[in-house]
Amino acid sequence: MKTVKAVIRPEKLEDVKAALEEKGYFAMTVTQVKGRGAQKGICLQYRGTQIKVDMIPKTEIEMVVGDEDVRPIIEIIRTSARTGKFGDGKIFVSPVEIIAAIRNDDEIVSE
Amino acid sequence: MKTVKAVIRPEKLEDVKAALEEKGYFAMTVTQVKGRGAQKGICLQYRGTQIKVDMIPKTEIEMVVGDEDVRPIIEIIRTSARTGKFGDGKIFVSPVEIIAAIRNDDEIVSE
Amino acid sequence: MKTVKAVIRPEKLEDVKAALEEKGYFAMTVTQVKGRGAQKGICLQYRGTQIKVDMIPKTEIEMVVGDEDVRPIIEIIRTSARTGKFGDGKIFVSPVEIIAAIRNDDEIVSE
Amino acid sequence: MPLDTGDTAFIIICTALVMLMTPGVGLFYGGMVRSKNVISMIAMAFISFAIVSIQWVTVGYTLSFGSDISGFIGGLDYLCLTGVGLDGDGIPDMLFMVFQLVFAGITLAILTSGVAGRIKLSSFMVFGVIWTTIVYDPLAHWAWGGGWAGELGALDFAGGTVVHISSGFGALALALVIGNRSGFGKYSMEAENITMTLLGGALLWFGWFGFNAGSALAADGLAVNALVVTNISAAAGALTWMAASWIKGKPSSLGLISGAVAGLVAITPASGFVGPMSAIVIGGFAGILCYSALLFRVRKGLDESLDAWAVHGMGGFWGAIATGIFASAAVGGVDGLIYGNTHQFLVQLIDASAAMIYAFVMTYVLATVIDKVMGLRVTDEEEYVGLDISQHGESTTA
Amino acid sequence: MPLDTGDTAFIIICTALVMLMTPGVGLFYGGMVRSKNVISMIAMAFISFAIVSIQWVTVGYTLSFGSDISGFIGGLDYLCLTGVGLDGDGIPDMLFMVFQLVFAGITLAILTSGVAGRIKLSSFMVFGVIWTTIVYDPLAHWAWGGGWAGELGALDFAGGTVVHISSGFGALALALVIGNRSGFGKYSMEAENITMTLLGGALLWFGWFGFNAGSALAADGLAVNALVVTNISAAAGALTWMAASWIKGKPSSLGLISGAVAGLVAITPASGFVGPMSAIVIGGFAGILCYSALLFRVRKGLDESLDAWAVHGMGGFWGAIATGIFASAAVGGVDGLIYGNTHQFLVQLIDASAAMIYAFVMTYVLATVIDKVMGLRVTDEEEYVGLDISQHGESTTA
Amino acid sequence: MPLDTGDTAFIIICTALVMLMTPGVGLFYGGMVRSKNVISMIAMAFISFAIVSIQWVTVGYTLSFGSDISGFIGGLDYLCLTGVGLDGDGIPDMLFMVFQLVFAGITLAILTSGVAGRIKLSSFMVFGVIWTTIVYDPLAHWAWGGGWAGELGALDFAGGTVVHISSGFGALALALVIGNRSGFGKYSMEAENITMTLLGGALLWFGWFGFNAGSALAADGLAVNALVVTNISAAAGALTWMAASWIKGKPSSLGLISGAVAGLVAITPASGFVGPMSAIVIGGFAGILCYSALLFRVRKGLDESLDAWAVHGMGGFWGAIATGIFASAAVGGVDGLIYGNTHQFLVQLIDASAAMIYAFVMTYVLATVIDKVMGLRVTDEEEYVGLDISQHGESTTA
Ligand SMILES: Nc1ncnc2c1ncn2[C@@H]1O[C@H](COP(=O)(O)OP(=O)(O)O)[C@@H](O)[C@H]1O
Ligand SMILES: Nc1ncnc2c1ncn2[C@@H]1O[C@H](COP(=O)(O)OP(=O)(O)O)[C@@H](O)[C@H]1O
Ligand SMILES: Nc1ncnc2c1ncn2[C@@H]1O[C@H](COP(=O)(O)OP(=O)(O)O)[C@@H](O)[C@H]1O
Repeated sequence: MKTVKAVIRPEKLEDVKAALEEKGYFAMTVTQVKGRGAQKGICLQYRGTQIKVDMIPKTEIEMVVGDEDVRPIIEIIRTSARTGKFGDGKIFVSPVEIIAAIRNDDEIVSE
Repeated sequence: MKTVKAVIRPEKLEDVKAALEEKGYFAMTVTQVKGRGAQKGICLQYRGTQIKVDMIPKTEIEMVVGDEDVRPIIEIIRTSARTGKFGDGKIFVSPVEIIAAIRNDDEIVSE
Repeated sequence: MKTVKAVIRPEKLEDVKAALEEKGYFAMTVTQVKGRGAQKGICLQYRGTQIKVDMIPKTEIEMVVGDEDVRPIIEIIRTSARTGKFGDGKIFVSPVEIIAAIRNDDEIVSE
Repeated sequence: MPLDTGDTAFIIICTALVMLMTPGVGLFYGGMVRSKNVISMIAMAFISFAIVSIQWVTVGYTLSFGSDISGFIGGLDYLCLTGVGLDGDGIPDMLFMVFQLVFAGITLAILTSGVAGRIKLSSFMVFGVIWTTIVYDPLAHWAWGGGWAGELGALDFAGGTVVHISSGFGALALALVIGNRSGFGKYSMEAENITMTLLGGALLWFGWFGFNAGSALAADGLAVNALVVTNISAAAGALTWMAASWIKGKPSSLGLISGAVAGLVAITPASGFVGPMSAIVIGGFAGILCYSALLFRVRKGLDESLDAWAVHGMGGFWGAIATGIFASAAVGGVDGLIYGNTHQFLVQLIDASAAMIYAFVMTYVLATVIDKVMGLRVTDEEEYVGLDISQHGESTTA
Repeated sequence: MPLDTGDTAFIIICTALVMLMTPGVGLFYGGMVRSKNVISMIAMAFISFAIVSIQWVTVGYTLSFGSDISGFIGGLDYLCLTGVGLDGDGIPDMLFMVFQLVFAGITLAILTSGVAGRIKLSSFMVFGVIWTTIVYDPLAHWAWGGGWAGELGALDFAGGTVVHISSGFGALALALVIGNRSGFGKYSMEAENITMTLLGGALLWFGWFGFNAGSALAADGLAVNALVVTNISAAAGALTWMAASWIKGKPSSLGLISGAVAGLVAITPASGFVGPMSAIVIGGFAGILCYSALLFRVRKGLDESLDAWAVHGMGGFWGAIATGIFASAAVGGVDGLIYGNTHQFLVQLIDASAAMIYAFVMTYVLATVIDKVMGLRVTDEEEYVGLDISQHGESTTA
Repeated sequence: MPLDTGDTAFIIICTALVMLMTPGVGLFYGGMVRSKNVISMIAMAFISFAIVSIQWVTVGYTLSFGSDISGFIGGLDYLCLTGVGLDGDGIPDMLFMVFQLVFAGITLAILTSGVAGRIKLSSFMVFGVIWTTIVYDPLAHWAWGGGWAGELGALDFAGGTVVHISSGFGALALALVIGNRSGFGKYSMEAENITMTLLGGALLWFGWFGFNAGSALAADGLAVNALVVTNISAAAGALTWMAASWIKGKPSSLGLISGAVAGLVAITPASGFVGPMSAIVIGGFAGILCYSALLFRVRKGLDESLDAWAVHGMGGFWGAIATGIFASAAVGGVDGLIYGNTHQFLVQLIDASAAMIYAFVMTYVLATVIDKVMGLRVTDEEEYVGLDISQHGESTTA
């Protein structure tokens, strides 16, 4: 299993959720974060000097899914969260070894 | 080493903390998140139409622990956070390779 | 690739950011969290009884980087976030398998 | 006496001050619930004020201040404000009407304490209209509209029985009918926005000057006395509650502000009858009494969630009694127990008890009926997601 | 008539109440934008008030209330307050001046609705000074300073045309010139701090008592009438908007408070002319009308972001007309349509239309000119990070 | 002169307005500290008000306004308000007493600036009672109670020396004794809740109308003058501070509101003596002066955390001097330097300097003694977790 973590623009959250839902991906955990990418944030021209605004508010979506769902989810997020401008965000995929329910004793342990 | 991440009901945090503490597990990082599970959130009957409330506030607990502590911690969280109703949450376990202290140069690197 | 996650004192964030920036590490995601370490939080003497304040506000920094950047980043964070007192925080390193951009189709997949 | 511009100016502004107390109650309460119910608490304060505003100008005022029927209720002479003029003695009759309106409005808002986080909005609105009509209006008539209590000589300067005993014991009855919040006592339901509660408390303290001083209905020495003792009692209540909670642990700001409100409640009926030094005692004791009532309520496992009973109910009861104890003829023309007037003390006891029983019983019956007819409480799911989303479709953190 | 202490006390305090409305607008608006623009909204309210305060005591007052020039504008007799004395009839002339100042201040603050989250601060300040001078001041002169509208017999008790139609239609024009926020209609821009909006609404409701009752310029029966109908209309508006939105979905607290503001706006011009029962109709209809206007605005894809047009513009227009319909000689000496006075109705229509057209056209032209000269709008990047950071270098969550 | 209802109404309401300023200070300060200390800041404002309320009605009033002893302090004639009646000249004596009470209350709250985030609550309470008794009460006596400064002819209309110089320089002394917050200058301690500060600022601006206009003690032309110049000075201060900070970077909303407060402080002693155009100069210069003082303070590495010294101390000093410069006999019967009266200017200088030195030295000594006896400062651990948790056992984000 994998955890797919996407850092997206907050205003795209509704779109991304809807797009994922349409394909049957519901479960997710969402966190408000701030971040900057390799572009070092946004530069505002200000009285000659440049003011750098790093730490732009972002929304982080985390979904733990089976290995086979990773690619489709990446594509859905890309399609629904993309504006083509800097700051669109990133998707990170890492391994998960156990998923355990709390409500009951269901558990999936990877290989 | 592993990171055990549990998404629980916010109102259960005190119970879970107490239960973990009792068994000697103190260190943890807690984040306020929102989430929906496979049940797609809660459905409210409303004037005939159903209103779906997804993105319910949840609390995420993250604990980085030795491999041998994973099972006991899962059990403690399950016992203390369970209500038996949908929305109780999930526990995810993933690998961690290095734990480094900041206060001093202590470090544990896995195998 | 690895994700380097550091839990630091909130008031050290600016220092840590500056120190990382200086060495060319810009990209990061920052979250406000609360936490307690193995010291079980802070003890306040209060009318004879001790009051334990656990769940101290902390700041979590997450950076997804190439394997070769892990060590330098750990050292930079240690230097810039250390006060030498309990509560300085921890750094955790875990594996990452895919980094995918959202803005375009760039992607790095580990080995 | 013709209209007096000073008095008129005074009561207009006092009306505004008391109006601000209603959202003040909303903020005060809103800060003490979990954040999923904060909008609901503030909205209920506004809704209380809005529905009572309409109720009052149509039927409420006349039921309270129309010509007396058997000492119990007012007649319909002023239905829809017919005959309520823009002239009067000192202040226009219409101004007296609206000054009374803002009292009725806040009373219903105080009552929402007992149903925080679990009442159906529609049921609350129906309940609110009827409650004001069959509980508040008679009580106002008894005390100020020519009813039996006023005739008996009971003293209630600014609404200790009418506003505070009624809403406090009403909230208790409501809480008993609707039941505890699910999970109450099992997990923490701590105040999630204390600064909002402090802001609400500040608006209450501020508005209370209009509430009590304005009840003199003139800008005179009596109003000034009310102003002074009101402030003293609030300060004393804040300090004693804080001290009492300090002994048990930490002096919380919630204790401080709750104590101030306790002091304000207790001085309300007394403010035109007692002097400054008595106010220190009245407010100081209110802080301790209401804090004890709160601890008692918690020990009993009763979820009268935001302590309208402990603070307004018990504080109002104490204030009514205290008026009978500390009243001084030098201030308001009537002596109390400490000046040897046992009669007044007994009258106060009768009046306060009658108001308490009437408010409690009527509220209990009304809540039960509404529960049977349309359901008082939201479903478990709705309660779990919170009233902000389930009743208003809104949330504080987008 | 010499100075009257009651009247003077009254108008001083009403001035304070109206002053508080300006930050009230800031909070009301601030809670409805995304959190990256909240400081900007509140700061613009303060800035509006500050620059208008200086404008008014130098040129604004004299342009509005100086001796009439062709029915259009006032002369420069009172430049820098020369000749405005501390004595007067009933209240000091200087008090009338400052009471009018706070009206001018809030009007500009209301207007910021149309440019929320995208205006350049410097351009807004330049715009604000000129707008007050060439739009607000003439309108105030027309209605109250001896201008043509007053001469014609148009009734505007507390500023329905001067304050609300002007700012509402001004905001519409501004929104058209500056354009929609980027992403408007594409992604959610929901209110991020509803409790702040409710607090702002509470301060507005409170301050509006000073706004309308104070417009009697004396603490008399007329002021009391204004007070009473103001409260009734607010309550009615809150309840009808809430009901209307309930039918379509959930009764949001934003709807409730917007309805209250709609009711307050609509009663403003009428408050010295209509009685309490008419106020129920005026406010109740305002709630529904303004809600419909809001839905219409959203359907048209127009980003007049915080609905100054729907609430103040349309509500103010309705209020002006309603004054012509419901005015009763028994209250303010003039009858309206329902008492057979068609003339008054037509006068109101003319006055409101003239104000609407003047405000819209002038604002449109002014905004266009400023846009050409110095640019009205921030860059895309600045808009994206939000005005708090880009215009003020500040942020709400450190 | 018998009681006047207009004047009485006026001062009662002004008392309420000034009362609201104390929580206003709490919110203003609370928004500027890190969120772990916000409850502490607001609670200290309430506590200041509560303890001073009791101090004042027992000993404070008589020490300030009892019959003069050697020009320095009042006698004990009014101990526990004996002999303070509900009648008087124009307004009841008791009303004068409570109007003065609210001034004493806010002064102590302003002082908390110097100890933000590091003072022990118990020590603060002890300090507060003694400070009010040995610093505030004598200063009030000097200026208004028949003491030497008033006899000398020093002008302080609404408390420039008594309230602002005393609290500003007191805060400076406190900060020196208690020391900087740990980490000060090393890491960011930025305002974490700017909107709360803006709300607090709004309440201050609003309440200040009562503070200055009410100081006329009558609803007359003088009160109106005070009202008008107060508003002008606030606006001017807001705009100049904003402009000055714009030159150095961005025009922050904190600068805007701090400038408004600077303008309000500076006009306080002058408001009954200067005209509107002088107010533009006084407020405008105050904005720049206080901003410079703040920058100086920061450069010196001094953690007088929330700038009571820069804004109230320096602003109050400037206001006292400015009164001596701009006073006009046409307004308050006394001319200042610009009308050739050097004497008045020198008197102002002496008075302000004496107040400054007295407040600074006495506060320094008192703070040092309390530090020795019971410790002024919390432990490092307590400071680190914040005063909300360590002193009140509460926290803003549950
Ligand atoms: N290597 C990384 N590690 C952690 N977070 C990252 C990384 N790269 C990007 N992010 C997160 O994704 C967000 C958007 O990144 P990006 O699209 O690169 O934006 P930018 O235009 O700011 O460079 C950042 O604000 C940050 O939160
Ligand atoms: N696969 C998943 N990936 C990420 N988060 C999840 C996943 N499944 C559950 N969660 C988190 O756990 C919470 C509770 O999930 P669950 O018990 O399945 O609740 P529900 O009743 O809403 O389906 C969700 O709100 C979400 O935050
Ligand atoms: N094993 C762990 N798992 C998760 N989080 C941890 C762990 N250890 C430490 N942390 C986080 O790091 C923070 C600082 O830890 P530490 O330096 O050990 O502090 P303390 O002095 O409180 O023991 C904690 O508040 C917690 O958020």
